[in-house]
Amino acid sequence: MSDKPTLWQTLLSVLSSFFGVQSERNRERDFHGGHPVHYILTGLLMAALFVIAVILLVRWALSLAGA
Amino acid sequence: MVRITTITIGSGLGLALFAASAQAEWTVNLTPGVTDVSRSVFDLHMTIFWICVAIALVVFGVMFWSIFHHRKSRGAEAHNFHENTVVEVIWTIIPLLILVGMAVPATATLVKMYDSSEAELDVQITGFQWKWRYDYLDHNLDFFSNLSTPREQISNEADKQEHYLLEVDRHLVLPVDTKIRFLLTSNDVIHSWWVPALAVKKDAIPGFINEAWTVIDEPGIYRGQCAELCGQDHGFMPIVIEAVSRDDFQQWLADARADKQRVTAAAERTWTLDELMQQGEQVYLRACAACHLPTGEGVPGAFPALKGSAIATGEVAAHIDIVLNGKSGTAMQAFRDQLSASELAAVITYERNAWGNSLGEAVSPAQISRLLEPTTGEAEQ
Amino acid sequence: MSSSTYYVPEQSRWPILASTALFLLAFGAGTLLNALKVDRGGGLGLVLLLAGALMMGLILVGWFGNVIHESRGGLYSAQMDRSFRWGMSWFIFSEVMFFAAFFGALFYVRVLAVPWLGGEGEKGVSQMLWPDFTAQWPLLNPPDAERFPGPEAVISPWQIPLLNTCLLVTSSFTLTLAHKALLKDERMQVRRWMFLTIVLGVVFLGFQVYEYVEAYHELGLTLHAGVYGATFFILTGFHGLHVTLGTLMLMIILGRVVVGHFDSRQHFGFEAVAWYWHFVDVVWIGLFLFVYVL
Amino acid sequence: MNTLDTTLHAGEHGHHGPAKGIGRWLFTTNHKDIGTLYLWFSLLMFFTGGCMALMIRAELFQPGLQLVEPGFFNQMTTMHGLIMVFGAVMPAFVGLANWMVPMMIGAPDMALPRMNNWSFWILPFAFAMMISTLFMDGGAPNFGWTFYAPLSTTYAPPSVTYFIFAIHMMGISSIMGAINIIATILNLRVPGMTMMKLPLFCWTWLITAFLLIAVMPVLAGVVTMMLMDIHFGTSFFNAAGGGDPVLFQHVFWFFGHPEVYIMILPAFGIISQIIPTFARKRLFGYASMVYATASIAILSFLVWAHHMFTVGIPLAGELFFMFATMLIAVPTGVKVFNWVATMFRGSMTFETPMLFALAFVVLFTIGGFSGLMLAIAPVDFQYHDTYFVVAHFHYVLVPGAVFAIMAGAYYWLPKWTGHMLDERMGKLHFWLSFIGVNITFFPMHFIGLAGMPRRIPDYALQFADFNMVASIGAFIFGLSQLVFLWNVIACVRGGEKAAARSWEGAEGLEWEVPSPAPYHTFATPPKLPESQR
Repeated sequence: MSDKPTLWQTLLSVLSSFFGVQSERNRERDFHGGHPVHYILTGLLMAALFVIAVILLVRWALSLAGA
Repeated sequence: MVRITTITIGSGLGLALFAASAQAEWTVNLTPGVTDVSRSVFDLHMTIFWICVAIALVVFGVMFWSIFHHRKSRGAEAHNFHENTVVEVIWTIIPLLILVGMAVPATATLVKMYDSSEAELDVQITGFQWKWRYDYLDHNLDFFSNLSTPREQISNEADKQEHYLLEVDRHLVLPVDTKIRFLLTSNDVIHSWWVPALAVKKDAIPGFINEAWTVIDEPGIYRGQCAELCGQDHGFMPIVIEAVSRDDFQQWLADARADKQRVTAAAERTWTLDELMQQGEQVYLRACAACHLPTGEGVPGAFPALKGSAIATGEVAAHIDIVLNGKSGTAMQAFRDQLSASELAAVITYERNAWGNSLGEAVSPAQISRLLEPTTGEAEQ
Repeated sequence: MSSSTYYVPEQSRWPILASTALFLLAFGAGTLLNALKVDRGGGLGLVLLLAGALMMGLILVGWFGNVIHESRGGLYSAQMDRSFRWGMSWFIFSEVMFFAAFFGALFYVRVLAVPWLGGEGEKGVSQMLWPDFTAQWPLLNPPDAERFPGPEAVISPWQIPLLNTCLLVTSSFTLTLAHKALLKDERMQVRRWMFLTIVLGVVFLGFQVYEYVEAYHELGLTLHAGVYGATFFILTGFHGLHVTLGTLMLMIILGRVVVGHFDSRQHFGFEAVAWYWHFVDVVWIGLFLFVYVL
Repeated sequence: MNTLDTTLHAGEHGHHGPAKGIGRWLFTTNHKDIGTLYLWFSLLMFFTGGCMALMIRAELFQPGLQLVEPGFFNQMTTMHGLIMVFGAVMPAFVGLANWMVPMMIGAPDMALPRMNNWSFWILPFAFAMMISTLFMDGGAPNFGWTFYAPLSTTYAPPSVTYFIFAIHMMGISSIMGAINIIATILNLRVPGMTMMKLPLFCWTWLITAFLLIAVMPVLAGVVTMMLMDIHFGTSFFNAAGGGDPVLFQHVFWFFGHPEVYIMILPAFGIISQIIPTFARKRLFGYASMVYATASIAILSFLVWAHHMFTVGIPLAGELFFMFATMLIAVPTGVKVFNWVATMFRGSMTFETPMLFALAFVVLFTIGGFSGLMLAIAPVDFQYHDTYFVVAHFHYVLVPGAVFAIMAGAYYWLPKWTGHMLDERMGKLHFWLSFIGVNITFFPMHFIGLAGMPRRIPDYALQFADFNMVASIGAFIFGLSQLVFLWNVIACVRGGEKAAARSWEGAEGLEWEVPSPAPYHTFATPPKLPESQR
């Protein structure tokens, strides 16, 4: 079957789960072709990236505010 | 700068709406307060409030429109759509943008609130169960501030006065137009020092110090309360700030220090047993009765009885020790810094002679003040 | 042989008895601790606690006995086996989170609280309250050294702890070898490797006890020794408890191997205990790094 | 119908009806029996905690101390919170999951039936122990349901030791319950019921169960540290030994914030079942609903310190938690929009479950708005620990979680009992509750903003009017729950016979089996109905 999600698609799916919006078509693809472990690993990675992103945001805000 | 304008408009609307009710005895909104920071906080509050109202109008509007028009009893047929990624992305992006709009002024205000540098006056505030101690660090002055609402009002045996539960025996007097830094800590459990008019609320954590600051614009009386559950009398430890002009503040400082010396001197004269008993009862009711009860019977399992207790009827030295130094690991505080030598002598005498504890002996203020000497004034801090 | 439908057991008396036992354990422990705190003998509490523990022990034997009996009776399908696997995996995950709470506490005091008390960082103004205190880790001189006298020294990671690390890591390997042997149905090999694993576990525990005795008597490293002692003992203590439990479980599994339970296809009980053992091993690696070395 | 046949053939394993007498309930392994036990227990705790709430409101009816001492007042606030969170809301959701999840996914029972029984029966013992502390020397725990150290350690009454062990027991119960639900959902779905066909109630519970397993051990950890500080001389929460009282709050809220979502995600699931049924239209954006739930769950681990904005967290930390918290509004908003879009162009009717669901959407959203306001750290300094917070979380939990539970109970009662509900009484209950809840909690926003701290037994005169209103509302709300009790009992005892598909628009496996559902539903896996294939 060729509906195995690519790495890029996996990333996008996890990203959309952070966002909270996902289309029916992509969800079908994820749950048919995807392997849960891939999603969990990507999810953990993205969660870490998310934390880092917020930290960077905080630093940026602080440097703007001159504190 | 666009953001700033929105805030002003939003808060203007808010003020207009609440102006009418602000006149009434009760209020339904935050106080704008009397400091620059408190006004920024108020503006933020009103901005977010109106954003929420606007979103609510749209969402609930659509919902009630559907409830009204798409009901079966009006012959509505169910349509068969259940997905639209574009719409969903749009209604995710829009809230996100609104949030960013809120985060910008919020961050600016927060950064301002955290900058306690270059203060002209340092006040250390220590929470105790259930009172506040104020220490003007560079002015050799410190005192406790207790609730002064009479117990009869609380137990409904007397009419309640205007500032019921919001009045104290000694105000925290502060100068206006001065950057004041508060250093908050606690002697026992966590308390939280909150004065709405200053928009200052900071927890007092035992063993740590938190900082907060304020610049008060107008002289006046500002009231607040402890905001963190701190035990039985959490509801009974108010805060009263008296903001005065800078000159009046200097005058007040001088007077307060002179008063303090007079009290210390009083310990040197001789007191009669009756005098000690009289003052002792007052001190007891103020400082001890909350736990040990006015009858000295305590609360089994929580606060030991003094009536007939081994300590209050035994060796006087042990009794003095526990009152002065407290008992670590329990709710029994050290009172050596909280009460003057004569107050300590009086209350110990009272405890040894009240409720049938009839030892007949008096503890003299002089005796106590000798014990206090080594660490008086918390020199080590 | 295994069943084609999902096995739903009939009524069982074990759960309600186990709840009663748990209650006796908890109520007994509470009564005992409260009595000890005010220096009253904890007679009643101790009796309840022991009764609860005994009852719980008997129930576990009975309950697991039931499960083993049903399993060997062929009542369990492959699907049932998966339920057990999910159950055990999530149980181990919950254990990971339990230790995470204590690791979190350790990192918090090391990185934030102790430096603040010593005058460093954003809340360094707190040092006003502890003028004589200097922050350091390991914390040998807590802020109030009268109430919490710090340890004189801490345990060197390169002696017993390193040895213990080697022991536990080796035991994970020996257990894996036992599993490999079981997959090939070489039962004598299974017994040998398992026995070795248990010995390694017991020796680990022995060293751990020795280390505790030394900590208390030689180093003054106690529960009262400030937050270093507190985090040290709560982490190593709960880990030690888990090793003890794991060793007991390994012994039971070895007993079952000896009487002929398990075969190369069906041996979930074995695997569950092995997972648990590996988990305990991984936690130790974390402990060794963050409690002893760093 | 295929599904019907399979239920009739349930006898294969010698499965038959329930056992007789009390033994049925003590020893049961049946998911429906255990669900029933959970639900009745939760109702009992709801009334117990409710009586405590009414005692609190009675004392606060007027300024001055009238009925109780401040010490006892604190015990009431503490026990009310603990009982409602751990005794009423959580067990109710587990009860609903026990009843419905196996039926929704075509499972014969829960994955681990004996452990299921154990999960339940720990609870009565744990709560018996906790409530017995009211009669101990020094009284019950009096430090608030958040039990901040050192008020809950050095300064606590001796009963705190029992409280700690009771929390341990509740934790064990919750973890086992959650493991069971995960194993059931992941492993016992009927063939063809792929994850993306899973009813939303199962999805939200799956994620909730994950949260439970992740955070209940952390709660166990924090109470264990308390126990060590109290009895073994450690200094985790004592600066004198190098610890920090704030450490307690960090660990507690690392549990506590996901806990908040544990109490609301299953409610989202219930509402997402009910609205499509009565709008006769498929749920809008099913996929987004699932992903938004996951998103909320992930974010819930990163926002705990927003409960602690005033403890003096360094500025960068404060900003981090403020930003992360604000982000949670996005997926939560997605959910509300989707519910509204489900109603849009549907064909709605308004039976009792739907009324509760609609009230949920509106009132929960109001709670969400005040939550957003609380997320803004600088403004939170004014709101924190005032009645504004009390108003906020009661809006989320009472017309939020509790209304959802009631909506769910009314929705599934026909399936449980085989009888339809008396709609007139149901509507009476709804309107009394709806009015009562708003009279109780809406004025709390005002007194909070005006400056009344929470957890105080007596207050300054300017708060008197609204407190009186709130107290009146509380008694209306409290007493109207007797109508609920009456409704449930009446429905169990009789009423119009319910069809298998009790509601016209209801979809799903649970509506294919007869009402009441047979004691053992699917001994062999059923076939999925056309609409779900």
